[in-house]
Amino acid sequence: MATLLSVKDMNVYYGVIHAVKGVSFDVEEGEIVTLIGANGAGKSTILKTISGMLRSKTGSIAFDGKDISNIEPYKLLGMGIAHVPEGRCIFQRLTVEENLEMGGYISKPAEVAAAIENVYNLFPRLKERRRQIAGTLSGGEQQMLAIGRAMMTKPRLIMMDEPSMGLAPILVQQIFQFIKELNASGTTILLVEQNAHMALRIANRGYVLETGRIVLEGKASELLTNESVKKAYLGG
Amino acid sequence: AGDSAEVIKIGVIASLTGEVAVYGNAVAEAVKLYVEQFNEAGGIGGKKIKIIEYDDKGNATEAVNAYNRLVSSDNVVAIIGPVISTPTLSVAELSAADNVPMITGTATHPDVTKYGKNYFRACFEDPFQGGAITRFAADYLKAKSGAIIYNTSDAYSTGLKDSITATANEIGFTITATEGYAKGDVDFKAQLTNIIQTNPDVIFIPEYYQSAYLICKQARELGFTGTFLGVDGTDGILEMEGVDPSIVEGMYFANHFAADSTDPDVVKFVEDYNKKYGKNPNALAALGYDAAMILINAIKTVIENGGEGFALTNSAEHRQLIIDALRATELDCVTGNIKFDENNNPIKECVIIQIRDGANHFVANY
Amino acid sequence: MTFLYQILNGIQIGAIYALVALGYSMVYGIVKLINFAHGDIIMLGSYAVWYFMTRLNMPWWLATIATIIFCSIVGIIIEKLAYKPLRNSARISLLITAIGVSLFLQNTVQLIFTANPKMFVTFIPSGGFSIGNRSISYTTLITIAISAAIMVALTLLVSKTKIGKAMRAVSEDNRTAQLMGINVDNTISFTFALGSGLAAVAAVLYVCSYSQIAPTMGSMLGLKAFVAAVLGGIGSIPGAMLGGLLIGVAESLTKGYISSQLADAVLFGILIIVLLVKPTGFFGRGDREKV
Amino acid sequence: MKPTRLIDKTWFRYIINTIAVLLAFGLLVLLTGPTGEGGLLNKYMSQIFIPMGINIILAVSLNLTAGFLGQLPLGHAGFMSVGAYAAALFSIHTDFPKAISFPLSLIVGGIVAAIFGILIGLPALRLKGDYLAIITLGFGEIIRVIILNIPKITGGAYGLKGIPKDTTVISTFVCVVITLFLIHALIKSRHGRAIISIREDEIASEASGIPTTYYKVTTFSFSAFFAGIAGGLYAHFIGVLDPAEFGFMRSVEILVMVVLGGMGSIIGSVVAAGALTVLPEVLRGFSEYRMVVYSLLLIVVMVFKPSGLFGRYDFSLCGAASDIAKAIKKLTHRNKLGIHEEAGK
Amino acid sequence: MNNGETLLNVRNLGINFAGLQALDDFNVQVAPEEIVGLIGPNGAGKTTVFNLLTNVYTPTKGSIDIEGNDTRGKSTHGVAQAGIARTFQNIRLFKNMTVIDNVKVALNNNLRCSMFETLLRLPTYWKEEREAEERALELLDVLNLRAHAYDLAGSLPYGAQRRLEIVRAIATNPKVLLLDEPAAGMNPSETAELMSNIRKIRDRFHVAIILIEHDMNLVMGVCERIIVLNYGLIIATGSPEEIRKNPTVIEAYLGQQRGE
Ligand SMILES: Nc1ncnc2c1ncn2[C@@H]1O[C@H](COP(=O)(O)OP(=O)(O)OP(=O)(O)O)[C@@H](O)[C@H]1O
Ligand SMILES: Nc1ncnc2c1ncn2[C@@H]1O[C@H](COP(=O)(O)OP(=O)(O)OP(=O)(O)O)[C@@H](O)[C@H]1O
Ligand SMILES: [Mg+2]
Ligand SMILES: [Mg+2]
Repeated sequence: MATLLSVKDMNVYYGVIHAVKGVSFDVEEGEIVTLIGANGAGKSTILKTISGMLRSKTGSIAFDGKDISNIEPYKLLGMGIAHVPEGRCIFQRLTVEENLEMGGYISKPAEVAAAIENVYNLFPRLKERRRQIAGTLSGGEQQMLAIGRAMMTKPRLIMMDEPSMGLAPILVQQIFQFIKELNASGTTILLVEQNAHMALRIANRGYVLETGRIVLEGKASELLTNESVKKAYLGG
Repeated sequence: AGDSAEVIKIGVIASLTGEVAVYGNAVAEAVKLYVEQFNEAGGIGGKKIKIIEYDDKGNATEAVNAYNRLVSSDNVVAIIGPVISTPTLSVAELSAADNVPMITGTATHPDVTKYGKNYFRACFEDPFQGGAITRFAADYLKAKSGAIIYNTSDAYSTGLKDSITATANEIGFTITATEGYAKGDVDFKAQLTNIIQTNPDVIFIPEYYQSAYLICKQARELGFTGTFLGVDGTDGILEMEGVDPSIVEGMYFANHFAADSTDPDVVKFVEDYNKKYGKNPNALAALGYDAAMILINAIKTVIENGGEGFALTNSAEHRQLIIDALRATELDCVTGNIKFDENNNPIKECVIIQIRDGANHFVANY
Repeated sequence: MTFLYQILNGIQIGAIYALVALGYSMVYGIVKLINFAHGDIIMLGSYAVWYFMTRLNMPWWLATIATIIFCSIVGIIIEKLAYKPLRNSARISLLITAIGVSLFLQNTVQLIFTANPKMFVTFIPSGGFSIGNRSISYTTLITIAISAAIMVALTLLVSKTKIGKAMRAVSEDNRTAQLMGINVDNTISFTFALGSGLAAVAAVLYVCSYSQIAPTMGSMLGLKAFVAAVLGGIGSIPGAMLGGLLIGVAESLTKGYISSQLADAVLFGILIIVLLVKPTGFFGRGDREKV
Repeated sequence: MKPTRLIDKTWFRYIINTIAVLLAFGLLVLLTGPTGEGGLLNKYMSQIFIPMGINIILAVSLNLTAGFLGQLPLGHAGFMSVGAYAAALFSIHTDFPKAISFPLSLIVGGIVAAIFGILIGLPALRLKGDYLAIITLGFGEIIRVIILNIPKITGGAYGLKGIPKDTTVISTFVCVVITLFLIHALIKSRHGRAIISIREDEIASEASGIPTTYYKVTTFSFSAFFAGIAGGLYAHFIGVLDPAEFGFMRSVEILVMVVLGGMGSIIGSVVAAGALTVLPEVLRGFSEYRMVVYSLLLIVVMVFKPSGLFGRYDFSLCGAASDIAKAIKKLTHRNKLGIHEEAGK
Repeated sequence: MNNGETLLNVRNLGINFAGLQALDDFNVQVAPEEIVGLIGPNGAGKTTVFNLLTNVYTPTKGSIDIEGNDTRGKSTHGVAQAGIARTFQNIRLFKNMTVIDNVKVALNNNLRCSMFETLLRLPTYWKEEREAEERALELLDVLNLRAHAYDLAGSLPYGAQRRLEIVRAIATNPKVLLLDEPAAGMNPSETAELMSNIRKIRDRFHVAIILIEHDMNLVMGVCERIIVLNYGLIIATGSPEEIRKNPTVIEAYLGQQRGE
């Protein structure tokens, strides 16, 4: 397996707040890697820095061997990195279908229709609501839409920021199931989760983040049984 | 003898920027022209006149600030301006209390000279020219009816509308329609459509030339064939770059002077102005020039009467001396021979000018 | 008959309002900015076409093209220098900056060309299409035709083309648009260029109709066109067109039949009533918050 | 933890502030003289304090709606004009002695403007953001056009003349102090908190039991009231009222002061209003370039400090004193550290 | 109070969004100090119930009364004054105000000082402000927020913001408290703490609580009764045990439980 994403010595600041402190990690092609950690540990910040919305003061970020540290955010999708941001960030006033079309902005018009059908198959709920203004969807529906939209271009790497937040238990299971399937079909996944339990169950490897630093890393199965992880993130 | 380096400071308040900058600049340029000529000719026994010029943007508050600064900080002996009526009125009241010698070339509002005995002007008042152009329409043109289109947000335009209406009532001339528009309007077709519907012989356009031109143009487009009658603000209409003279061909307007006059003073003024600024002076310029001339000559009289070693200051006593000298003015100016009546307004006639073959032609005194 | 004439008068000015309103709407749609400088771009365009024709002796078509290019470039420069740094600040700061830009353009032009208006000699043949003993001038017909054509073209552009799609995405949420692979900077620049180009077209048609060019000419025109855009539903292309014509006709009828003195008050009165009944204008899409 | 203050007793802070106001008053009298003449400054410089004070009242009152309530009105000059005409007409048509008539006329101006504030606020405040801006702009223009067209009462385009020139530097100062006190008192109270909560999140505010419509309209009329007072002062300062003075650009000028100073910062409004009154006077010598410089300055400040010069900073004398004390402490402390480091080398 | 049994009585509530029947035939009676859970798949209409209860949306049919008072025609703040307080699914704090001011805003209902007294700074104003300050601090203490009292609300960590929203809701002195996904984005230990806090609030302030939550540990742990919504209709009501075993609920919402 080749290294698809490689982050070296990432340091990110919000003004004087040092949010990410010298973080390094790799994601191999075909893996599911999860970043877990408490609120405010810096998980979202790392994803935003990878996708170019924030800048690291030091180090480098490489995707498929190419340096992307200073790339403009809009070029990433074309390179094969999709980002499902925290808080869904769907286009509130567009319809469900228009949102999906936007997801396919960089692909050829002919491919868009097929990709939309594909998303509808995965989330039949979205098909029911295809003409609804996305801003009026329920929380869970919006989350499905955000994930569906990121799949429109068949990216090589999808970074997901807390996809299970606010979802019904049955949907959480479905979404994790779906992430597994997505991965099985060849997409590499970098998953940020509060729901450490579920995340570690489907992931190959995991990194535990605390106040901006990686404090623990290893095989997901090992982390699941690690005592301190159990205590802090798995509720007992 | 005296100290040749000594200067006499005169203040100028004019609208140099903002929407009425055109008028302010015309006045300010003419004042500068006169002062330059006067200083070149030797000043007053070697003393030069220095002007300190402030912009009021045509705004009352700014004019008051400018006035205060001229009087308290710059210590000028007298002030020329402001240019348009509103700021002039607010300055008039202040200056009356201070008894500062003031002269405006162009503010035509009747109340300007009513606050105190210190304020003079070089132009006639609005009611006068409004009456004159109306009588001209009835007597000279033998017109039976007319319509008025005027700017409701402008004191000058509204004032003229009132005086035209009043004179018309007095002499039994029919006003078929009176339509208004707001500052900044460029489309007058709706009003003109109404006016044309009433079939007037003439249309009175008591307005400055920029809008007047547009009104004439649109009236012709709508098929009006009668005569346009304008006021002193019409002067300058032919000087606008790219103007189509055929649109205003045949228009008459009241004015302070006729640039085609053969009077040597006028000929010289037009020539000098042309040389310095590369364009023909309009009525505002002529009045600014006259205001400067009247004031500076009054100052000259005061200094000459003061005798050897007299130093003009802005003391209350000297202010009164200048005011007295102003009141005694009798001077051949560009806009005619000027003498002041008991209200400090000049006693003079207005001229009626016709635009013919793309040029202004003197028609009559009224 | 008079009534018909008054309607014609209204359509004539309304067509110009519509064109200006389109530019407003485009820019508002994408950066949510009441671009107070839009009226002044029209002023700039008027000076430009006048300068190109009278000073550089360009033929009218070349002058028009040059004006459109000139205004588009100015639009992009203004956006880059004055608006872009404020993209993530409060909207009101942006509004104040726009007012600053507007004052700057007005006063700079006044410094260069003085406050004295310039006259523009129209290149559109005079005369027109007769109705009764009145006629609709060719200028009006051309203005209406061009406004309508631009409206159709813009609608197609926004709904059918890639850049149009990008414009819609950016107008919704520019951060998320980046994640879709959309170059936000270019999209915004393009919109400003487009809006300013429209202003240039409006400027050319305006000077052909009203022939007078002055540094302050943009303010009132801009304000009324903005009212038109709001009335039609700001951000909506057909809304801008309808709003423009409506304002023009309403203005003309008010002057003709109610009171020429109170025309502006009536105009704003109509706006207020419409907004109170339909707060987003005729075609505006509400963005009701989901709680 | 609760921010520690140098002086924590409320009543003591009030005494300090009162003393500060009295000192400022004394300084002003010294500078301008008791009647606006005969002080250290000449008349021109003294007189500048009047438009400055008027602008301060206008900016602070607009800040109430723009900064604290979070709405964006563009018709403040409209309220000012209503107040100006009401106050002027009152003065012209009554003959109380000046000592009564002038303050009374200001209050009349304020109240009439406040009534307009309610009348306009009730429908207008149903809209938000840019739409509110446009609708208030519309109302402002309507007021102006109407004033222009009832010449029998207002003098129309001729302007309203013969207004007694009663406004002095001292009376302006008194009005400024009262305005600042009342607006400050409003903001720092349960009503003020309710107002600010509407700016922050209207829906949450409603859900917390705040009658938002009531507070919006009240704030709006409060703001209009003070604009009316400022109008009254203006009328009795300038002596002539011209409707053209109260156009859209005037509203914009006031808004610029508020934004430049910082929305939600009273001290910001005071400083910006003061500075923007003086700036054009300083630039008077360069009249041609004045407006160009002014507009450039506006753009530059916004680009580099979009939240305005003071952001949301709220000034209190005692707070500032303790801040300074702290800063000095820190400075001396750092010095010691510095010495320590050197010694360590 | 009507015989002390029913505090909140909702009958036949329904709303239609442009053709979409988001909620229909919703009936519930809540007794004083009861904790009721409201669960259901995403988009089932749970938040909509809260929006209807607080009159953020106007129901197309049905009635709501609290202590026998009909809330129809009341404004949102009127409902709040009548005793229904809520938190929001997506946090809505007054971010640029201090934590304590957030609470004081909600205390506004219980303050009486008139505009006149306020502006003239009469003694009544000072007294009331002091009392409000004390009361707010007391309330903040309940959920351990006192240490943050003078920080800006927006600067708080996420979990603390959620807690502050609850305190703010309590400060309106409600009889019924509506909590919309209070545990969203919290980790298991935070959730456990929240669970004890919810009980504490009920006991201390004698409020009834309706709770929307997707975290089954929390819901099953604190609720006495659970209502399950799907497609805007109630598909089940019952005790946590009953719900856990209900096949319809499992199919629509819970999914096959992991073998834990
Ligand atoms: N825009 C911002 N400005 C200032 N500080 C920020 C900003 N965004 C995040 N932070 C701070 O940076 C740190 C990391 O935040 P981040 O959002 O990356 O955490 P997270 O691990 O994703 O947490 P969560 O689980 O709550 O999403 C936190 O302390 C947060 O308060
Ligand atoms: N203002 C609105 N306009 C149109 N549809 C709406 C509106 N508000 C809600 N809906 C629809 O009503 C349904 C119920 O929404 P609601 O927000 O109540 O769901 P929910 O049960 O809270 O879901 P979640 O657990 O995901 O938050 C959804 O399908 C939603 O799309
Ligand atoms: Mg996060
Ligand atoms: Mg919900």
